[in-house]
Amino acid sequence: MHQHQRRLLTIVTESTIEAHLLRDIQRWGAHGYTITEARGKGARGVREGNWEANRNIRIEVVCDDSSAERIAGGLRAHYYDNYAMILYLSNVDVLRPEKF
Amino acid sequence: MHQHQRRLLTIVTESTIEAHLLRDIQRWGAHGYTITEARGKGARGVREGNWEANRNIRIEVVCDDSSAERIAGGLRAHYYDNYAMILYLSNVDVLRPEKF
Amino acid sequence: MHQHQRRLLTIVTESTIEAHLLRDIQRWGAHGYTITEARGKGARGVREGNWEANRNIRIEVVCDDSSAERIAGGLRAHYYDNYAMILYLSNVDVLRPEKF
Amino acid sequence: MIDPVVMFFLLGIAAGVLRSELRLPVQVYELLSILLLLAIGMKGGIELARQPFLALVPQMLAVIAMGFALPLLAFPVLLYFGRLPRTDAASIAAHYGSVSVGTFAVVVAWLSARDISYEAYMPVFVVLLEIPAILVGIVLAKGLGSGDSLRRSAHEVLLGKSIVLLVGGLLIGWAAGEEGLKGIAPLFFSPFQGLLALFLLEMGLVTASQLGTLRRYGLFLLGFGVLAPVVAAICGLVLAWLLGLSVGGAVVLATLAASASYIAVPAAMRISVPEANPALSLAASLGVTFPFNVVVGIPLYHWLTRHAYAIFGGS
Amino acid sequence: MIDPVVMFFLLGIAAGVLRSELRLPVQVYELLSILLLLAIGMKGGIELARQPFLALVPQMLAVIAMGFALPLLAFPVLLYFGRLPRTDAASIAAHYGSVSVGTFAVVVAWLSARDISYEAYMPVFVVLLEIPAILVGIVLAKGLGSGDSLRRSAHEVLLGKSIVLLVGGLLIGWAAGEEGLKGIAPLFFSPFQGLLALFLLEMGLVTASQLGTLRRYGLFLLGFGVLAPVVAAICGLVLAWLLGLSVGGAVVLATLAASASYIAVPAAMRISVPEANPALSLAASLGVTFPFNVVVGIPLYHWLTRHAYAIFGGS
Amino acid sequence: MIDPVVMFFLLGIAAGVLRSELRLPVQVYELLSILLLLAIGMKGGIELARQPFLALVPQMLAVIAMGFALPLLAFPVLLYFGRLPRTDAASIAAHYGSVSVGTFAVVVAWLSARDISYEAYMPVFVVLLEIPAILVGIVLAKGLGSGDSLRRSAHEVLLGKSIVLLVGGLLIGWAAGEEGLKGIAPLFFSPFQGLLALFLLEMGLVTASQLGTLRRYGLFLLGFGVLAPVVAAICGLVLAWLLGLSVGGAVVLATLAASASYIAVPAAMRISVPEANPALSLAASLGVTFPFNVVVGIPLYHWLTRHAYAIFGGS
Ligand SMILES: Nc1ncnc2c1ncn2[C@@H]1O[C@H](COP(=O)(O)O)[C@@H](O)[C@H]1O
Ligand SMILES: Nc1ncnc2c1ncn2[C@@H]1O[C@H](COP(=O)(O)O)[C@@H](O)[C@H]1O
Ligand SMILES: Nc1ncnc2c1ncn2[C@@H]1O[C@H](COP(=O)(O)O)[C@@H](O)[C@H]1O
Ligand code: NA
Ligand code: NA
Ligand code: NA
Repeated sequence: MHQHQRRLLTIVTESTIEAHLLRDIQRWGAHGYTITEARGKGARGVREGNWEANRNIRIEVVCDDSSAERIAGGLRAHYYDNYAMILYLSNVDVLRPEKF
Repeated sequence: MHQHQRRLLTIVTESTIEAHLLRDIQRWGAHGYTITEARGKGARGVREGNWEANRNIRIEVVCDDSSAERIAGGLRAHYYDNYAMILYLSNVDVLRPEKF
Repeated sequence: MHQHQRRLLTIVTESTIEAHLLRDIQRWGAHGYTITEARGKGARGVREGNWEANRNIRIEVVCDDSSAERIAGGLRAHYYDNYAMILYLSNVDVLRPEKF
Repeated sequence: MIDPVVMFFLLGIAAGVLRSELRLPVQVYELLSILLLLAIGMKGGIELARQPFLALVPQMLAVIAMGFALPLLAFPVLLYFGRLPRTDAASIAAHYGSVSVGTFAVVVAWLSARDISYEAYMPVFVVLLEIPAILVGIVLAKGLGSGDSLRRSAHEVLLGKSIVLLVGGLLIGWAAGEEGLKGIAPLFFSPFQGLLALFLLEMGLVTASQLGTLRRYGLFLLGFGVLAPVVAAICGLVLAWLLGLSVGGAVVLATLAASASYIAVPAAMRISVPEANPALSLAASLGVTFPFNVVVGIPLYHWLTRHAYAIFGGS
Repeated sequence: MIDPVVMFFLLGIAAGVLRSELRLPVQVYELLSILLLLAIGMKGGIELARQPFLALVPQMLAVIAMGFALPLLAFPVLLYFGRLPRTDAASIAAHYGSVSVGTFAVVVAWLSARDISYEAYMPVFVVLLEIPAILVGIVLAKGLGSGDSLRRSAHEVLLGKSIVLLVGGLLIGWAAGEEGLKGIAPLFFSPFQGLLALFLLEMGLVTASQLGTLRRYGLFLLGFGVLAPVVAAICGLVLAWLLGLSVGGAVVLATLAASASYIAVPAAMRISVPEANPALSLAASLGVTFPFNVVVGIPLYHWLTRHAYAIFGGS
Repeated sequence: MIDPVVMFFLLGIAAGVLRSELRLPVQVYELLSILLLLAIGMKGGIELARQPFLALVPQMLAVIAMGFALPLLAFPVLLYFGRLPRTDAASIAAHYGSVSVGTFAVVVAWLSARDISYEAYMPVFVVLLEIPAILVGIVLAKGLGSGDSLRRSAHEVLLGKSIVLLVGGLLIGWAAGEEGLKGIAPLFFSPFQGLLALFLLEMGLVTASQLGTLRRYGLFLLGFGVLAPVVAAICGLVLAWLLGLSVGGAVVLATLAASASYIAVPAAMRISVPEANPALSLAASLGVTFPFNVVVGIPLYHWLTRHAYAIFGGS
């Protein structure tokens, strides 16, 4: 079974900005995304997720290397400073490369 | 601490087929799985997760390489064409290899 | 865009022990964590997540290699034998290494 | 004037179309549907206990027959006029042959608000109509050789959420009776209309999200989504007249015939006829037929019934 | 006839055993348990305000003593007859020494449906019985040297959901009184039985999922799960008689003694005695004792109480 | 005596401060806020239908003017006395210029419990006061050149959950009238106080989690969070007197002026003024002002109103 390497970009951030964020990452090259509800703790404190102002979402985007760079760069430029957000990238193998 | 390499198979798909899918992936070699509720967007459009027909689930299976191949192959043969589904594989290190 | 390699530690376990576990992994070196609600199946049977006693949580920690080792070791020593738990590690690239 | 519960539906559609950020958690949707299904079942069961069961058997058989007939009527239209692939035609036919419990709840609330009585054992018909169309749909899609798949599907629908709660409610209502259920009425019966209003708010939001698909698939679905329920309602009305139902009962049966499933059948089709495109059938059943029935259809079927009963006789 | 709320429980079990896809979102389960705990607490508090508090102190001490005694009674049976490992025996003993709020709600609904009055401050006993057995269980598992662990456990149970809501409800009920709480009655008091019915539907589903474990662990658990509550109920009944409780109060205290925890204690044991297998204790308390009490036990304890009170005197 | 709904708030705070494991699922929080917003809207709409609409326009304009004025008053205080960065001062000013629907619900329940009548179309003012302060806040943070951002923000707030549900409820209440909504009253109106109690329990838990932040940011926030509402309440009271509102109406308008948003405004500021630290504004509005208003403020504003009206005349 032939496998193709892609990048998996995972973002954890405030749910308040979901709509804007999704619009932007698609503009920067994401063909799709998967969202799960999350809570957590980081430099900006505990986000318990028990109330609209402190819910997190965890967004995953599978894409090619250059899109991943573009999205990560865009997020760093436009979101990093002002929002609770982490972001990491890893390598994944997919079966249908044309989808991503 | 000795670590052993395994494959992590992640599937995002429609929640409607959960029962059948779980039965199949266990038949194809999964010893366990973890499910989280998800929503997202892909080639088959937005799946908002606000209603039974458009909920996604995200399934993770840690297994050895050959099981991963078998499961991915089975999913491609039996599910890919007709269901909203993506699937990707990555390498992970585990501490207790006998579990997977 | 310069990227730095870190370890991503993923733990799936019983939600009952959340508070204790979070305290411990922070003591062992985690600067943050992300939690999602999960359910699943493993050696200790099906955990459907429909009731307080059988809910799982999925915890992710991004950290440096030595913290990852320490946390994984601590979990193995203090939790592995008595709790439904799996744990795996993978490599991820981050943009702001100072956060983790 | 429009019924308040329908206003909630329109509010949901408006919020969805305007891309408001209003969202009901899916768990609230689930809770509402559980409460509504149980309440409908129990009300039917209470009434069933008051009837001689055997006297209902002929009616029940006739209703089941209608459940088999309706999708067979819809299928050729979808195939030849709609030029849809066989599997899609079969799947949509199954949706329209089966029923929507939400629509049933609305017609019941509509009649109550107008003090129009109806045969209160109608929830039994909801149960009876839910399944036959699914079986027909699978056979239409896969041919008669699909016995195994049929059996599995029937099994799955029987154990699906809606049937279990409706039948469970029926049995509890039947065993406990109105008096026995007085204690739980403040959760299930008194707030019924409020629960329905909230449910319709959510269905409005979901309906709005179907409108995009609808646009993509053109006029045929729109026309089918409006005409099919009217034709089916007339079938239901004729059957009701033949069975000697009251005006209220005829309106309910007509509405059941006119309604298209958007819960049990989509799930069953997804498993048994996976090649069928679910966007298509949901756009029609939820994006067109559900709002049509709720806003226009029910008053129309009542109007038709009154005139038909006036002309041909019947109470 | 079976109570309607119990029918919901049986419906849940049936749906679970038949592998129906019916599922209640865990958030609904949480909402229901929050509402029930608060309502029970407030009802107790309202009544408590009507009593001279000091007069209750002796009763309260006696009930606490029973909370310490019951697990000590169960432990040797589990250890010697059940041949269970020490930690499992201790953990199960703690489950059975403590109480189940769900069972308490059912007995209260059962008595109300039959217009049998009882000492309405009983929720206080629920609070008092919840904790001692946990402490005993930890000592039995780990020896008396476990002081630190004990303190932490007591602290955690005291701040656990059930105690906080019960005690919070008690205080609110006590401070506001029946009159003061009239405004919130339509959410907490009137739909109480309906909420309980829905809660039992969910518990039925959960119970069904325990039956597999039960089969694996054989007959001893089954026997223990049926006999332990009967023996405990008799202890409770004797104590009630000694304390001069009414027949209704005796039935409640007997049922509390008979009931086994499946919320607070499992959580506490998971943390303090992690070596104990939770499948074992839950299979017994939830898979056997809860259904036994709900379906058979409560009527049985009422029958026993009436006869005992008739023979030995008491109202 | 403290109102029972406030006791639930205190229970939530106590549970949070003691680090109890009590948690309400966020879906329950969402359900409660949806029900409360719709109920408040519908009540206002019912009343609106009874008024000549044009007669209210002057009052509405005056209230909108207050919505623009209040944040302009708060801003310099925050900037010069608080020595806060411009963006934070602007964001906090926006929070305090806008309103809290939760506080509105509490004052309404408080007045009802005391049989004090008020102009029942007050929910209209809630809607009118929600938005102006947001626009002012953005201009204060970004200057008048922020026209585009302003338009987008206004759009987003208009389509946010609170406005859609309040306005939707208003329209439904207005169109259906009290009689028309009788069917849904058992879900929306009768349990209103109970729903509010549960909502306040959750808000208590959330408030407790703000206390940590509060400690970090020192005394200024605490002082501002107590004094700002009192000053704003006096503005509201004066306006009410000028508009000829009843004592009850004046208490409501004073409380609205005194209340600080913790739902709509935080979300809008997060998007439009992301540089502002949300921990700061939430610690003040939710950690100080909300509890202050609910526990102390409302009775205080009532006391002030009664005396002011006694001195200056007014009913
Ligand atoms: N080291 C970490 N590992 C995993 N998740 C993290 C980590 N740091 C932060 N997060 C997540 O990212 C969110 C925002 O992080 P921050 O901006 O650091 O407050 C947190 O609420 C966590 O959910
Ligand atoms: N590029 C992607 N990255 C992450 N998740 C995706 C991506 N494409 C699709 N998905 C997820 O997979 C589901 C099914 O995808 P599809 O079959 O392409 O519609 C979507 O609803 C998303 O949740
Ligand atoms: N092979 C696996 N792949 C993915 N998740 C697993 C696997 N095995 C176990 N899990 C998850 O870890 C939890 C505890 O596992 P266990 O201790 O094996 O019962 C399960 O409930 C699953 O959610
Ligand atoms: Na139909
Ligand atoms: Na007990
Ligand atoms: Na204000």
